Amino acid sequence: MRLHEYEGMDIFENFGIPVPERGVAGTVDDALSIAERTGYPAVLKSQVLVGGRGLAGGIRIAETPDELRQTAEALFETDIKGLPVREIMVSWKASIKKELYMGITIDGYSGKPVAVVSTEGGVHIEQTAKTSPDKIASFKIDPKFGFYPYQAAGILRSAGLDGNHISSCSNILVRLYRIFQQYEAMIAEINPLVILDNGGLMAVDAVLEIDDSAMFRVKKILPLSPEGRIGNLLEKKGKEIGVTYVDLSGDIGLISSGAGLGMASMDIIGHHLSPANFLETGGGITADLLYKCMDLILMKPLKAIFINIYGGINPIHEGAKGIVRYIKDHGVTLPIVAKALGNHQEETWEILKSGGIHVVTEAATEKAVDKLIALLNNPSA
Amino acid sequence: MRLHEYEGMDIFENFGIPVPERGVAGTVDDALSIAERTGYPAVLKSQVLVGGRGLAGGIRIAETPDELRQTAEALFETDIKGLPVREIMVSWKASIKKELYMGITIDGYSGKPVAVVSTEGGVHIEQTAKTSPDKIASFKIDPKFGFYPYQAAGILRSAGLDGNHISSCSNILVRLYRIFQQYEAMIAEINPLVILDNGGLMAVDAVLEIDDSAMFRVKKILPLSPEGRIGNLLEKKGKEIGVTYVDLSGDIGLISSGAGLGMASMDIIGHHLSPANFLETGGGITADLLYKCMDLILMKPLKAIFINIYGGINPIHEGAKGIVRYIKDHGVTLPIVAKALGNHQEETWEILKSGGIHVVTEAATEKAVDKLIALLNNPSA
Amino acid sequence: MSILLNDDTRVIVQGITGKIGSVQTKWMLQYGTKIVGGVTPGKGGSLVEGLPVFNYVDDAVKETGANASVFFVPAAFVLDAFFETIDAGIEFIVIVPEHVPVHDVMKMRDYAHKKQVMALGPTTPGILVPGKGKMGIMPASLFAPGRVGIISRSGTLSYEFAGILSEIKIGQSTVVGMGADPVVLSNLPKILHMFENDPDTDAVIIVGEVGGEQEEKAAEFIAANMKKPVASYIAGRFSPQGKKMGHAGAIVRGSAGTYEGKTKALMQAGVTVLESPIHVQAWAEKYKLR
Amino acid sequence: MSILLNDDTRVIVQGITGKIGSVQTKWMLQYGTKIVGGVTPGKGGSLVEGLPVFNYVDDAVKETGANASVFFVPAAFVLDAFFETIDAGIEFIVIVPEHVPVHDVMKMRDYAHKKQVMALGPTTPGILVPGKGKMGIMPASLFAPGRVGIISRSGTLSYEFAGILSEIKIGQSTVVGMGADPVVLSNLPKILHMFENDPDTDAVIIVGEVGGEQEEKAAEFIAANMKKPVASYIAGRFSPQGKKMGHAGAIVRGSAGTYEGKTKALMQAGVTVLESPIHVQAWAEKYKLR
Repeated sequence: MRLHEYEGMDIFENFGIPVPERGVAGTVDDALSIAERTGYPAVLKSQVLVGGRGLAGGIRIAETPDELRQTAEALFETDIKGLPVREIMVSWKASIKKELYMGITIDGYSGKPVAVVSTEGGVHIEQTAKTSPDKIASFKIDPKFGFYPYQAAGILRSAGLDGNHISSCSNILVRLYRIFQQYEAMIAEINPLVILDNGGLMAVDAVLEIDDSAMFRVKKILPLSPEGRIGNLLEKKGKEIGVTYVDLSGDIGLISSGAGLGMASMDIIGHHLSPANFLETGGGITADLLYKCMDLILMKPLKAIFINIYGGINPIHEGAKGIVRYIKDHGVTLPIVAKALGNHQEETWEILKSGGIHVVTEAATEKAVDKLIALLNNPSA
Repeated sequence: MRLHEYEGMDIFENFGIPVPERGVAGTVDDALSIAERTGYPAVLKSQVLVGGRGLAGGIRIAETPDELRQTAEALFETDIKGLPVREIMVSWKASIKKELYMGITIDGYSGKPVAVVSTEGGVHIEQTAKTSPDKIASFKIDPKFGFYPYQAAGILRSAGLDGNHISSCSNILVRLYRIFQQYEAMIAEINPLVILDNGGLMAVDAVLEIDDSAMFRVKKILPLSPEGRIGNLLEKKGKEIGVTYVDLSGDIGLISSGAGLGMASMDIIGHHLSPANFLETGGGITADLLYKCMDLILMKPLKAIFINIYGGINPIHEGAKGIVRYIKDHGVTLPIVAKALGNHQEETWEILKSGGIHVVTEAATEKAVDKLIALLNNPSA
Repeated sequence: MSILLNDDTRVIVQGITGKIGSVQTKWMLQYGTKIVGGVTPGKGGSLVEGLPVFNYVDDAVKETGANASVFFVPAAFVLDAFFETIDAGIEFIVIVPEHVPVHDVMKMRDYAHKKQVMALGPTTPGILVPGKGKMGIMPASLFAPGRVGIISRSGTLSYEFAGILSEIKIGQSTVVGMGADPVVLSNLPKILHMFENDPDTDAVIIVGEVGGEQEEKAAEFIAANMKKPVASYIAGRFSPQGKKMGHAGAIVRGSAGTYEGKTKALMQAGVTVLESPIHVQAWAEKYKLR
Repeated sequence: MSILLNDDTRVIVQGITGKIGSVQTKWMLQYGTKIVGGVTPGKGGSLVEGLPVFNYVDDAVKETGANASVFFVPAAFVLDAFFETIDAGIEFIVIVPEHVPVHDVMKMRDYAHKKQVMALGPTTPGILVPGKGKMGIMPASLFAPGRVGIISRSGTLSYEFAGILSEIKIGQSTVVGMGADPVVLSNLPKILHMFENDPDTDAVIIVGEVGGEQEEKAAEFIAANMKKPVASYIAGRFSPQGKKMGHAGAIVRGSAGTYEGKTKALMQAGVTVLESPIHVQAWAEKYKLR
């Protein structure tokens, strides 16, 4: 789960990382009164959970109250990559001498946290990594040992940071690691960490992505509930019923019981048709769940539905009952192709067929997609 | 620093250890209204920071409100081992089937935390350790690895705990370790952890002693300020000025610059005379500090003063100036013997002599004590 | 022969009394797996499918001589149970559950490595040796005995590949689910190394997916150490970006993680990259696999 | 010869620019110690007593060839600096500061042990080899060269014993302050072992105190491994109980920690237990020490 920038900043502040004085505005008047306190020029940052927010126009500067009023009004009426702006974080725009980058994430292959710093932070950080690798340094952390300022200083020295800032920056990096640990993060990131004209340091952005699987522990120390955090309504609904749903722009509904199988289905479909979504059930299939899955994917207009499920841990015959019940309850007449193999496969086929579903019993998804294409080209096939 | 039982209980509760419903009363009326909420029979426990509180009459049971009123009145008028009772913790007296013991402390020799459990908890636990060692089990913890329920279960199994309680008890022991770690404790202890008649568990006492040296970190998460925690007024004053002061019952004032030296001085004096205190300056001697030390030890009537200091890290000539200034400011006429060796020793001797102090320049403390005894026997010696 | 699971493997099922654990135990037994007992704290003394249930892993090991374990334990308890299992002397562990916190997995991986215990998962369907036995949830009907090894990051896609091969009578030596989490307990090269040394495996299929560096590291390993033919399929070519690891991830990995980066690395290592699962048939026929 | 500190010891002073650090550096130099530089973060490039100051320990080691370090670092920063010093390759570390958190000391001890680094303290006056050099704060005037080793848990009491011996012209080979904290970085037997093997030490004095188990473990070691005469003084016979470790401590240690327990264990190991520091003279004369 990705936290909002302002939530991340509150946590950073609690751990002693310097952050700007700020406030979160839900209205233009809120924004004005916050800026009165924090000062001008003011920065207005849309609190939307999407990458590339700055380049999409979601971050603006206002020099005067008048300008702020106009800017805030405009932002509240904007969609950033399809997401409405409901909250704006307002803070004072400090005079920046230099932008650094600091991040902690997980190196999947070694299974260790890794700290990354760069003396050239900002929006082009990934570019810097390619063009000036000498300005980047990284370090694998042994969580059993911990992570100490002297190690952080070592990383900052290898990245070529000016000696004057090493001690204060290494304290910030160590605190960032503490946050990463305590909040069981996938990423904890400051980009940029700025060196101000007066020589001070300030984290002017805060990225904190928490491991969803650890939420049962972390929720106790989270400032806000996870509700309302997912921008897309359908993705939110997917989370509610307990499946992974990714909204896409096509018109073929897709239900799969496994992320890899779902991706492969999408890849194979993608050569010919365009998926409307990616719905992956995980290992918890029941009749009820599949009933809800059908309801979810049918919230958008679809041309056909493609179902690809395996009976390993999942009772797919139960799932099939839910699908067929939904079809009957709602009079679904769309073409539906299903491949369902594994435990209880024969029983599953019978149930699916009773709902008018075209069942493919061969192993290769390719064959089932062929069937789908044939059906769409000739509905009576 | 030892926390009060009720502070420890609050922390235990935050970590999910079951504790009785309770309240802290400063007056008899408070106690009555707490008991109204928590129920009868009620337990009244004096919140004094001294061991053996129960055997000294500081813990009482009241079956009715009338009995509680009388008992609380009596407690508020009692001294427990010389400490006045200012607060009483009131809780419901559960029906107890069995008392267990759980503690985590530091094993100094191995430098590791050690968990100790016993199936025979209660006031006689140290006796049990001698007479029934099979009912006790202990386990050295590797903090790098952590401490997990399966390890806790292993300890409880070796101590012979009934299988039904192992899972819940091991969770409590793991939580106790988390408290021990997070509060940088010297000891975290539950004695007794009771098995109730209904089969539930409850920690009816909470011992938490925090490492004073770690207070700069731990104070951020402590419920209360450390003020007022030290019972003895003089010991409290010693803490304020930054020295270790232990109040004793004799009449010879003692100032030393090192705990070992202080103990040896006390041992040697103790063969003939009785020390009034144990004041150890640590490594921070200044003129001002010794001035204050003199003031502190002279808050009690003394027969003589014995000073034993070494100039290693300490500038003892500075200390000597403070002592002599105090003597002159306050017209002290008591016999004072000082042994002061090490860096700046000659200068120190001159200063001390200028204040009328008898200076012993030999290395052995024994010689200085001989001088003290001679002086007391014959003041003109 | 096979890798990891063989005639000497004596398996306990942890979480055997749960709904999934008990059903899967029946199926594993039916498939011929040597299951010797189970563990569920608090349920010691009961029986599941005629097998003794123990409260603690060390008791189970003592009583049954088990040397392997498969987990159907709730995600929140996996860490503790995993440590317990290693300390009890079990040498091979399959972690089926999904949603195990990744910070827990890092600790588990570190301890398994220190104690030289082999483990698969989390979020793995487990391991299956056709006609011999299985630990985990792979649906038996899709597999056939033969000489092709399969190692997959995705559970269901490993079924897909086995099924496609079985349809044309090409069997599998061992099918290994590596686990689908960002951090898993054993990396690809470790398992490839076992297949390379297994006399009953003639060729290997790697079923990978976008994200992470497993396939890139596998490519390095294959180029340096493997003589057997290897084919690979990478799922997620048209997928929206999966788990986003932020700038730090992107910086650390560079081009690693993308479909293009992975296929390029694998092809340079001499691996046949399959555009679609069904292409595995042509590859298998080319190498005359059976 | 001597133990731990000898002609090959090249010392840096950490916290050299502080008030205590700079004064003690002067005195250590005056006593003949081979101090080669100092470290204070942020003060790199300056000079103290003519010695170069560095920001980082690794720089200091690289530039000066230092192999030992003495700490005058504020207690809150000792943990970080200690790890840094070990990683920089220093082999012997003396931690003078008091009030280092005990949970930090446990971590330090574990890491030093893993990296096989020898360390004394915290809360130690350090080490002094009469007439040769010293690391720490021992006041030089009280010591004289000779062949008696002293190892003490108390700083000031080590001065007392050295002083009493020096007065009767009995010198010391090496005087070691073990540190007065509940957990220290090296235990008594480790240092006794060094004294036993030191050709320039004829006998050893242990200055202990009530609390903990150091003396009991030392007694075990002496009984099993030492041929040289050993005397011991235990401070605190008439003291009120010191650091109370609760029931758990009492249970773990049994009778260990008390004056009676310690003296009994030492006597059974053949150690001469001294009732008062001044009795060391009679003991030294009996064994004709010098």
